Amino acid sequence: MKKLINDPANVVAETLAGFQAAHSDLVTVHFDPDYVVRADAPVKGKVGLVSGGGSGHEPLHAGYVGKGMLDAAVPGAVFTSPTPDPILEATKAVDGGAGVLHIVKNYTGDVLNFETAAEMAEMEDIAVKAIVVNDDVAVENSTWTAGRRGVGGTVMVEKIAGAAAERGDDLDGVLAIATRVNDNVRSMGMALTACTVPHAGKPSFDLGEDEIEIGIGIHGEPGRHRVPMAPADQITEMLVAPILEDMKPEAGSKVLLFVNGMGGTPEAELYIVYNHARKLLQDAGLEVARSLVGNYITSLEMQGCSITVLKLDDELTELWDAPVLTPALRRGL
Amino acid sequence: MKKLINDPANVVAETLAGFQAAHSDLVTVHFDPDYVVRADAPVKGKVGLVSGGGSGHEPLHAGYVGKGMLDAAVPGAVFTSPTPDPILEATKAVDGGAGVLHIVKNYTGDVLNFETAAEMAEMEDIAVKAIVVNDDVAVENSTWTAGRRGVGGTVMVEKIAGAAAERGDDLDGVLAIATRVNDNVRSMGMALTACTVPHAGKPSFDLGEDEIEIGIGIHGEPGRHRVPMAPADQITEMLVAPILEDMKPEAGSKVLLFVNGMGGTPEAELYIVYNHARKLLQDAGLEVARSLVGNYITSLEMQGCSITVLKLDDELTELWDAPVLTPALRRGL
Amino acid sequence: MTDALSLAWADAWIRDAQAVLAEHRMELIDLDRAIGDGDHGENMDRGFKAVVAKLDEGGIDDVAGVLKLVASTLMSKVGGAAGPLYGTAFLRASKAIEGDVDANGVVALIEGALDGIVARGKATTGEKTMVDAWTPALEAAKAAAAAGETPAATLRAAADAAAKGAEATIPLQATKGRASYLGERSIGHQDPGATSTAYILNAAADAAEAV
Amino acid sequence: MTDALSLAWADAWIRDAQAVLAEHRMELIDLDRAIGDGDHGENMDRGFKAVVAKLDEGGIDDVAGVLKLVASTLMSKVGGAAGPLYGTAFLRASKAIEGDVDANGVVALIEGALDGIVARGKATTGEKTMVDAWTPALEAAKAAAAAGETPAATLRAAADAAAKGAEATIPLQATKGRASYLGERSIGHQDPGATSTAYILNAAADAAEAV
Ligand SMILES: Nc1ncnc2c1ncn2[C@@H]1O[C@H](COP(=O)(O)OP(=O)(O)O)[C@@H](O)[C@H]1O
Ligand SMILES: Nc1ncnc2c1ncn2[C@@H]1O[C@H](COP(=O)(O)OP(=O)(O)O)[C@@H](O)[C@H]1O
Ligand SMILES: [Mg+2]
Ligand SMILES: [Mg+2]
Ligand SMILES: [Mg+2]
Ligand SMILES: [Mg+2]
Repeated sequence: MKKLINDPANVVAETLAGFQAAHSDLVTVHFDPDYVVRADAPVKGKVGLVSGGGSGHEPLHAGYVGKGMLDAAVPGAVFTSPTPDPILEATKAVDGGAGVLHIVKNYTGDVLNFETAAEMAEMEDIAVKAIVVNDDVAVENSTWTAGRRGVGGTVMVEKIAGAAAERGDDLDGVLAIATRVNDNVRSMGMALTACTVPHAGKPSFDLGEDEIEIGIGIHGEPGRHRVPMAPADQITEMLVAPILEDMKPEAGSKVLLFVNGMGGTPEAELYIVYNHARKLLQDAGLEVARSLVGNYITSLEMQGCSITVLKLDDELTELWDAPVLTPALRRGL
Repeated sequence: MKKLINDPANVVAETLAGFQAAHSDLVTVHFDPDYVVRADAPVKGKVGLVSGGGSGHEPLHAGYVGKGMLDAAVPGAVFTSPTPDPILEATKAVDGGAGVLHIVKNYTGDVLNFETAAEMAEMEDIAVKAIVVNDDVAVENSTWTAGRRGVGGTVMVEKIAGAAAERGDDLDGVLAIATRVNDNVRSMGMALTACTVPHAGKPSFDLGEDEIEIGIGIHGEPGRHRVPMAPADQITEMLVAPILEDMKPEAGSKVLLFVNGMGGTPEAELYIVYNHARKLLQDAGLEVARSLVGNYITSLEMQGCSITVLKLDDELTELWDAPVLTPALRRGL
Repeated sequence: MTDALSLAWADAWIRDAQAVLAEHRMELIDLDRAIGDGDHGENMDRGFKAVVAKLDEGGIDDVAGVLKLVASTLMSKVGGAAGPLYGTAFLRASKAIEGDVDANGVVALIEGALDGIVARGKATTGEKTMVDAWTPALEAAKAAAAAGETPAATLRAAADAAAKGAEATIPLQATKGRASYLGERSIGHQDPGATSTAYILNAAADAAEAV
Repeated sequence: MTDALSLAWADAWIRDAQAVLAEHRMELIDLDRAIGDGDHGENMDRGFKAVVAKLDEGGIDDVAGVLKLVASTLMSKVGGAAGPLYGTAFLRASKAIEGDVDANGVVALIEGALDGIVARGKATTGEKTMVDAWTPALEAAKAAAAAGETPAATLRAAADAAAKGAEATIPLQATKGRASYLGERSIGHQDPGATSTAYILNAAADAAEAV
C-alpha cells in the first residue's frame, strides 16, 4: 500500500485539518467529535441539511457544505458510518429553528447511527426528518438484501434539496423535494481496480488484469458479477441498460446524466463514457438536459465509474441550476 | 492495461466529443484539426489566450476554456505536443483584433510547434506573443537540460493572465502579467505510481512497492531520483524544501499554495499534503493567502502530487480572485 | 450460588475480549474484505480499546455497570453497522441482569443481547449475520442452565455454539447487511460479525473459567 | 551518373522507412518510456503512415518533391519534438538537392537534414539526441563521396554510421530534449530519436541498393 498518509489512524483528522485550512472562507470544521458546518451556520429560519457517512468518498460529503447545499457533513472513519454523537452535534449546530433534514445513504450502519442521532435530537426538541437515499440498481432484489444502496444519486439529493432549503422551503417541503429526487434517480457502478482501505493495507478485492467488477457500491465491496474487460462503450451499456430497465422513463423525458469517477480514473475516460451514455439515452428517446462529469462520490483510489440518471421536471431543473457555493461544487457564486 | 477507452487511437477524439456534449454552454469543440474555443469566441477587442499541449493532463487545458481564462485549448495526442496546424486554427478562431497570447509549457516539442504556429499566424497578420511557462524546480540546472518544465504553474498563468485579458489589458499587458506569474511561481512533483499511455499499453516506468519518484514531470517520465516510500509529511518536505530554496521568498510574503493531484490520488490525501505544506510555509514566515487543492494538471491515472507556490502581490491576488467560468474552474459566475 | 459471576469476571471478560479482538483484527478485516468493506476488525479493535480505557477510569461497581459502559462506548466509538448493533446488544444485556450472574443470568444476558440486535437490525437466523452466532449461543446456554450447569459451563456451551454458528455462516447467502449486495457471491465466506461474536463469547467463557 | 538516385528510389525509401518504423514501433516506444514519455514510436508510426497515404495520392515528380511532402506531412501529423525536427530536416534536405541524387547529392541531402535539426533544436553532438546519429552519418557520407563511392554505397556508409551513432548514445547523459530532465539517470539508455534516424537512413540505403 502506497498512500500519501502519515498514519492510517489519523487519515480523517489530518484530511479535515487540511480541508479547514484550505476552505476557511466556506466551512468550519469541529474536531472530536468531527463534523463540518458551513461558516455561517446556523442559518436562522432555514431548514438545516446534514449528511454524513464513512470517509473515503471525497468530495462527498464535506465538499458539499456551503450555501445552497449542505449545512453540515459528518465524516466517519474510512468506509465506516459515523457514530450518533457527532451526527447529533452537527444537527444541533445547524438547527436554525426550522428543523433539520438528515440525508442518509441506505447502508445498515448509516441508517442505524442516523436513527439514533435523530432520536437524541428529538429529545432536545429539534425536529428531524430523514431521507434515505437508495438509488443503486445493482442491488436487484431488495427483499433479499439490505435494500438498494445510496450512491451517485446522493449528490443530486444534496444539491437539489439544498437549493430547496436555501429558497426557504420548510422541513416537509425540503423532504418532499428530496424524496422526489430519490424516487427519480438511478445509478449503477463498475470497477477496473479495487481500492485499499488505509487501516486494512490490502486491496478490497483481487481482480485479474482482464476482469472488471460490474455493480459495485462505493465501499470497495465486490460487485454483483465479474466480467471480462471490455471496451468503454460496452461497459457503458452494461451500466445504462439496467438503469433504463428499472426506470422505464417515458420517451421525451428530460434527464440529468451524471458520469462519476470512482477516484482513480482520469477525467478523459469519464468523458468517453459520458459520450456513449448520452448516445444511449438519446437512442432511448430521452433528452439529456443537464450533465455532470467528474469525481464527485468516490471510493478512495479505485479506478472505475458510475452512471446516474435523474429524471428532471421543471422544478428539479431550476433547483439543480440554482447557485451553490461549496468547496467541490460552485455555480453562480 | 485496463482503461475506460475503446481504441487507443480514438481516445482524444472521443474525449473531446463527450466534453463538447457535456459543456456545450461554455465551449465549442472543432474537430480535425482538434481545438476547443469558448462558445462566444472570438471576443472582440479582447486579447485571445491559447494554450495547448499533449493530452492526458485533464482538466488542463480544455477544462480552462471559458470566460476569465483561456479562449482556446489545443490538445495533441496523449503526451504529444499538437502540431502547428490546429494551433494556428485556434489562434485565428480566437483573435478578436487585439492579438493572441500563446501559453506554452516549456518542452522542446511544445515550444517548436507553437513557434511554427506563431510564425504562420504572423503571416496572416495576427499579432502573437508567447509566454513559456517553466516553473519546475526539479529540473535543477538549466544549462545541462532543455530548461525547466512547465507544470503546475501553468494553471496559475492561465487563470491570472485570463483575468487580465478579461479586464481589457492589451497584448503586452497580458504578457507582462503572465510573465510576472511565471517569474514568481515554482513547483515540484512526485509519483507513487507510474501511468500508462494508452498506445504504449505499459506503465511509463517500473516502481517497486516501497519506492517513490521525486521530481517527476507530468508526462510519466521518471523523476530526478527514487527514494524509499515515506510518510506524507516527509514527502511534503521533499517537495516544499527545493521550492523554497529556489524561490527564497522574503518572510512575510503572501503566497498561493496549490496542491495538485496527478490524477489517481484520492482528494483526502491531497488535503493531508496541503495541511503539512501549509505548516512548512508558515514556518518559513510566509502567509498562505490563497489555496487550491485538487486534480488540475494530471498525468493520466498516476498516483502522486505536486506542490506549487506562487508569490502573490495585490494585483495577482485580485486577478486570481476574479470571476471565471470554465468547465473545471468556476468562481463568481 | 457461590459460583455466580461478579464484577471481576465482567472486567476480565471485556479485557480478554479486547485482547482477542486486537489479536484477530486482521482476520476480521480480511473476512470483511471478502464480503463487506474491510473495516470490521478495525471497528471492533477501536471500540474495545476505547472500552478498556473507560474501564481503567474505574468507578463501575457491578456487572450491569460494565455492560452499560461497553454499550455506550461501542455506540460512540465503533460506527458502521456493528457499533449500533453491539451497542444495543450490550445495553439490553445490562438491563437483563442484576447483581452477580448465575447460570440463568447468563441466559438472560445473552437473550438480552440477541433481542437488542434483532430489534435494531431486523435479521433472523440464516441471513448470515451475527444473529447466526448469538442464536445458537442462546439455545446452548438455555440447555446448559436447564441442566444445572455452572455459569462458567453455561458460557462455555454458549461460546462453543457461537463458534459453530459462525462457521455455519460460510455456506449461507447473506440477505442482511453489506454482504447481501453480493448476492450468491457471499456464499463461501464466514460472516465477520458472527465471528467477532464468537470471539467475544469465548472470552466470556475463558474469563469465567479463570475466576 | 547512371546510378544517380531517382524518384523511384525516394518513393521506395519512404515506403521502406514506414514499414520499418511500424515494425519497430514498440521498440521506439520502449526506448522513449525509459528516458522520455513513451510516445516516439507512436509518433513516427503515425507520421510515416500519413506520409505514405499522401504518396499514394501521387502527383510528385522528383526526389525533392518527395522530401518536401515528407516534411510537410511529418510537421502536421507528428507533433512533439520529433515532428518539427524531422519536418525541418526533410524540408532542408529537399531544398539541398535538385533532380536525381548522386553521391554528392546524398551528402547535400544529409547535410541539409542535419542543419535543419540543429537550426530548430539547437543541439550539438554528445547531447544524446538524433543529432548524434545524423552527424556521423554526414561525416561517413562525405568520406564515401570523396572516395568516389556510388550513391548507394554512400548511403550505406551513412546508415551504418548512424546506427553506430545511435548505439553510442547509450553511455551519454542527455542535455537536450525530455531525457535531459533525468540527469544522470538518462545514462545507459539508447536515444529513441537517434534510433529512428538510424532506421530511416538504413531504409534509404536498402532502397538505393534495391533499385
Ligand atoms: N441487519 C443486521 N442484523 C444483524 N447483524 C448485522 C446486520 N447488518 C450487518 N450485521 C453484522 O455486522 C457485520 C458488519 O459489521 P461492520 O463491518 O463493522 O459494519 P459495516 O457493514 O457497516 O462496515 C456483519 O458481518 C454482520 O454480522
Ligand atoms: N533539441 C533537440 N535537438 C535534436 N533532437 C532532439 C531535441 N530534443 C529532442 N530531440 C529528439 O527527439 C526525440 C524525442 O521525440 P518524441 O518522443 O517524438 O518527442 P517528445 O520528446 O516531445 O515526446 C529524442 O529522442 C531526441 O532524439
Ligand atoms: Mg463499514
Ligand atoms: Mg511526447
Ligand atoms: Mg464492514
Ligand atoms: Mg516522447
